[in-house]
Amino acid sequence: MKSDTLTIGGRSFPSRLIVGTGKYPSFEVMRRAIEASGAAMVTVAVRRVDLSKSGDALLDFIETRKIAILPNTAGCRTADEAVRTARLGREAGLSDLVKLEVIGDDKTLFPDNEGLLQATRVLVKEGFTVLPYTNDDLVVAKRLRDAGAAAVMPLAAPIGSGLGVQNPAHLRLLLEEIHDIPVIVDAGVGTASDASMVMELGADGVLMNTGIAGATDPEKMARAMRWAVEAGRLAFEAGRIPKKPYASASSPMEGMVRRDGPSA
Amino acid sequence: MKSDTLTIGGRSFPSRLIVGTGKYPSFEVMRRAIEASGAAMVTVAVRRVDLSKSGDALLDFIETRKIAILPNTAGCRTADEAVRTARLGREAGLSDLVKLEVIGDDKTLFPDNEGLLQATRVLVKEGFTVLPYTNDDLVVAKRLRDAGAAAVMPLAAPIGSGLGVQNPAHLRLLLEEIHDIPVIVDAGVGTASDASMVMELGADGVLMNTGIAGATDPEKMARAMRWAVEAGRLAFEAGRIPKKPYASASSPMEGMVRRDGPSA
Amino acid sequence: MKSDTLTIGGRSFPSRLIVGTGKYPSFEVMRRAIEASGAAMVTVAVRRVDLSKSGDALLDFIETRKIAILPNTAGCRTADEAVRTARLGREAGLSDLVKLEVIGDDKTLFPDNEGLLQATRVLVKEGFTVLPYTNDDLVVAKRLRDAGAAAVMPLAAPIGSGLGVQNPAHLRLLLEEIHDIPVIVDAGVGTASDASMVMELGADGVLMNTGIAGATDPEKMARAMRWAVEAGRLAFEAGRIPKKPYASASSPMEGMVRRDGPSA
Amino acid sequence: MKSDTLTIGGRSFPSRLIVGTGKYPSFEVMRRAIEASGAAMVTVAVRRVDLSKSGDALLDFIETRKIAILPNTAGCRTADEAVRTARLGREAGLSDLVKLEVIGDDKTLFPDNEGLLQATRVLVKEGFTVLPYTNDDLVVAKRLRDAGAAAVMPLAAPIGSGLGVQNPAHLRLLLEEIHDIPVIVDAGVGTASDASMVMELGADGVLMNTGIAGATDPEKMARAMRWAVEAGRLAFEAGRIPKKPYASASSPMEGMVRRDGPSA
Amino acid sequence: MTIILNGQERMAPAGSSVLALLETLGLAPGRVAVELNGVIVRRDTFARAILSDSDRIEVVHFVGGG
Amino acid sequence: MTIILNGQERMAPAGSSVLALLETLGLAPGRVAVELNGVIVRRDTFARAILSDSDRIEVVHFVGGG
Amino acid sequence: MTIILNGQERMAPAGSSVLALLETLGLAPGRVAVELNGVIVRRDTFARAILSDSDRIEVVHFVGGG
Amino acid sequence: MTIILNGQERMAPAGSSVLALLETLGLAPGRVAVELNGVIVRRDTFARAILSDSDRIEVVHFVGGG
Repeated sequence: MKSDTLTIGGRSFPSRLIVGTGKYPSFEVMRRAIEASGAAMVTVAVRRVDLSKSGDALLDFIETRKIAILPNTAGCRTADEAVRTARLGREAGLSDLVKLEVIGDDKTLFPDNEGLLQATRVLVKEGFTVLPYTNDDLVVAKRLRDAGAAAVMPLAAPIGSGLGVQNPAHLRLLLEEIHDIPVIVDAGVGTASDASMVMELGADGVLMNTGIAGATDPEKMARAMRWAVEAGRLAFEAGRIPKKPYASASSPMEGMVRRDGPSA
Repeated sequence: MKSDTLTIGGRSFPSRLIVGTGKYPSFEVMRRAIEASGAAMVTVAVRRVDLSKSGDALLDFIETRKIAILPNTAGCRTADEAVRTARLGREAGLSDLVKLEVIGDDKTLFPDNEGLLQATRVLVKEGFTVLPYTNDDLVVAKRLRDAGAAAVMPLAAPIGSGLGVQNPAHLRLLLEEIHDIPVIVDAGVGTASDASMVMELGADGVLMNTGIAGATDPEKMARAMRWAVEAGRLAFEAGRIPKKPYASASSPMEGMVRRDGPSA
Repeated sequence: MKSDTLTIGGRSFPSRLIVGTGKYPSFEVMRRAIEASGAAMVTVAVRRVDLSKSGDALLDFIETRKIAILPNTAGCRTADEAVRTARLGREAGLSDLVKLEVIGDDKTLFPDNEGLLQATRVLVKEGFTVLPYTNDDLVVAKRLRDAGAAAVMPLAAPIGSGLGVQNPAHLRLLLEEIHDIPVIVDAGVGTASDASMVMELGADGVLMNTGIAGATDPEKMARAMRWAVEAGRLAFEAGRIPKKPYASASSPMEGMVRRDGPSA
Repeated sequence: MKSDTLTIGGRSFPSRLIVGTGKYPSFEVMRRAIEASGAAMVTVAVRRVDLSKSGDALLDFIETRKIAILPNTAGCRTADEAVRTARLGREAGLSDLVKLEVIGDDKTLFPDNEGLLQATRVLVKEGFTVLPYTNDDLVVAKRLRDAGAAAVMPLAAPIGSGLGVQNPAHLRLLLEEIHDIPVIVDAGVGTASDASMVMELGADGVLMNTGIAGATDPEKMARAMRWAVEAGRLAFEAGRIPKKPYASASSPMEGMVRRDGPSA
Repeated sequence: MTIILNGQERMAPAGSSVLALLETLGLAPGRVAVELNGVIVRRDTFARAILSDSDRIEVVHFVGGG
Repeated sequence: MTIILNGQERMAPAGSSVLALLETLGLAPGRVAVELNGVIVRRDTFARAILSDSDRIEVVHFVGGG
Repeated sequence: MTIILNGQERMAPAGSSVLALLETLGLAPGRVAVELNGVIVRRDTFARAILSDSDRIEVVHFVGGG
Repeated sequence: MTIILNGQERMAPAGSSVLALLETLGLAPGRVAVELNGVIVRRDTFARAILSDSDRIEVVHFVGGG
């Protein structure tokens, strides 16, 4: 297994980092940030064409030959809405991938796991490659897997909050049990060390948007995230030292030049 | 200022990561780890030649034309011992750099800041470029700076513990006040995210040994640390998003396809 | 509202602490611990009478005139099992209270929220006062409330783990939204400060078992938990100071006796 | 050893909580808060009499027959200033107790440990019972002890910050090594669980001011702190359960009523 | 006749009531709950509830739990 | 005839196809997805899909999102 | 004569004692500490401690502090 | 004569230089530092530095450390 390859539903992507396309100051900044991130997949939202204005189109700024489009169902509050949006997204993008969101609470944007499961079952039957956005609930993750999800995408923290991994213990328990499909941590990553930590816990990938798009310098932060994901994955594979409560010298204690000559 | 340049005492080094040379399974593993880390400076200890055995010499495995040698005074318990060891180290290495340690407690290897200040004053007068290993005590850091230290090297956690940054709040306060000389966090880094976090707080560099040498795969961990330091620095420069207690959607809430058509 | 009164389903209890009865070294130790805890409600499990042995009965060691019995459905893996156990518990205890557990994973004992909701709906219809054990999922908590649960009991950490509140941010979000029924944090409390923290977040009560029963001195730990719950509740009501990154002197800076006289 | 007795320099105090007298909305609120806290010792500052105004005197609101006065040297920036202030405080209060502060940085109010040691040595020689405010530096704590300090008072976080224990690992290391004199954690406690945590780590006492005086309801917060200190101490003495990464059921797994009858 | 009591086969006199069974077992009726073939037997009907051959009976009580 | 396009009433010539509508709107067929009365219209059938009075049409595309 | 009391110049009758000064200021001797030219004046010697011109006197007491 | 080398007694020919000692020990002068009775011997003076009886000599080099 290569450190930087993420395999979802039989397809391989040469980066473990997936980035969003929302909230950038401009499409051009976004384009450069995506390139700097090294991402091979980007999320997009499906929305009505705004007939009152014309202008640049998002897709003109994404190198779609190299970068896979992952339409989301952001903003959907029921399984039905999400299924409908997923179908529209497939038609617009001609790909079976969908980042499935069914939101259960407007303030936290926490998932409605019941609706998520229903929508997953419908879309799997229709041939979608379903990547559901969920919380760090191991029991739900197992159900989603059993329902045919191609990956599970537990949150690190509320969407856009930048709080980083709020519950590493529960995320670890989830990662220990879900092996047959990738676990991609989605939402809440605020800075590089958050991304590294996610990967060190054993996640297969990370998805983020606001952490990059909202940074003062999105392109630079995108590069930071690229290395952070790489670093975290390598550290996971390299096998870190155990934590110890006391010190342990790095230099040998033998052979010290001590007291037996005149002091300096 | 380039993201990956660390300047100490007027000399520039093309990496913000300094690595130790202790505790590796073999010199060859060390050599590969140093290369993978991208470090431009490595610490070494000064010890009596062991006359009872011959064998490979440490320096044969370090590319000294490209990598600066930073002798330490590890294990010294008084200012006098540290000064004496520093002088021997300078003579052996023909360089003025010294990582100054005066240890005040054997179990924690915490610094004796009083002895550290004394030794710093002596060595600065003798022309050394002094990098003292200290704790996260802002007041001591100011004194060391005023005594002529070329950098201050506060700990993240006890040496070899791998606990990561134990007190980000106090480290941040120190970093806010010490600007005229580099602050290099030394000791306690266990994994990639620890290194990233240190850099995100605004540190100028990181020094580590056990975190790499003690990993299951030291070479891979060295590469992880290289990217982690780079990622953390970039994130610091890029300006992270503020943390928010609630969610904030990445996809627009307008233009949703909702309820006004038949449901799926 | 008195600091130490917990109201569930219209009944008031003179303590915000609910304790379990499992895992004590002896019934007598349990009896003393319950008394020391000040709890007005204790959980019990419903199990087949073991016909192969006789001996002391649990209820002989609980002052049932003063202390309410809360039968649980611990160990149940389906809604059906939980409902059946709840009915048996009601018959044995002649009370409508039930701590509802539907376990979705044996290693973590995390709840199966789907089954939990089903069982809650059935039992509410049968007149039970249902207190479901769930995780820190706000969306599920709302559903349980809407299904008629008399309280929701999110976990702090895995049952018996003693890890304390693993996700204060998400617990706080839950507590901000659920007001019409009590929120009682159940599971994972390991020591006094864990219990205080739970109450400071605004929880209405805490339920614990292993933290007391497994302590070296259960009676003393029970007393610790009593005061910790009281302290946390009072602190919540008293309105804590905001956290500040810098110092703020407690003593006035004016009127210092300084330098204008000869020094000491 | 009674849970609630703190012994300093041979004198016993019937509470492990010491409270400050600064920053209250009024002396009357302070009086009630001190009473609610159960404290047997209070800190006061030594300042020039303000000749431009008359009014209530602090000591009229402190029951000095029951409560010991601990003058501090707050605001002093040198050993000399602190010694001078200590002498004035002794004369004003006719007691040998002094809370010794030598501040090394105005923004953080972190101690100048070098000056602290000097002042401690002078004051111990003059017969003072010296309680130095220091940071969580084990090496300094040993030196202060060896210099004759009657207690050491490491900070939890910057004075007035309310951040709680910022470095439990280093505080624990300090507490493990300093046994012959009390360790009283001073500064940074913001709420009840902070105080409990300090005591659970094994501290002999806690000193706080802003956490109580700055609360919305200082009297209620004082009561919270009283129970929090008591709870934390009891928990320390009771011996908490070890933390475990996985769950461990509180109810027995045997004797379940399962599947062999018709389901509910 | 044979009944299945708490999952194990056991002989009981034909026509026994639940109350009689509990007495035979030395169990105080006030501290247990009884399920007969999956249906709760209320405590005040223990004397009237007559067991038949092959009946499945569960007799439970409270034990320590959290 | 009147159609409801993205939730708003709009006039369109009777017998218009989806493709004609998109051309009128200046939209490239390759970048949008169309739903007609709640049912997806596949892109290769845009020319054949004829609109009727009161039809509800959704025309969507990709926008930035996370 | 002129003394410097708590950092500020002030007139005082020649030959005043510390006790007299405190009385003039309306301060109870039992609640203050006094430093005269950098040296503590013990409370029981307030009456005997006579001030001279240019003396620096500090009169302090306890205020709220942490 | 007897010298104390790295804390241990050892015989050496009278009049030996530091350089001669290093050669006897098989040590490359370019990789070690030498202290003679507590004073550093600079590398370019190894040949001229002559040992006397009871001299304390420290010969150190770099080893792995952190």
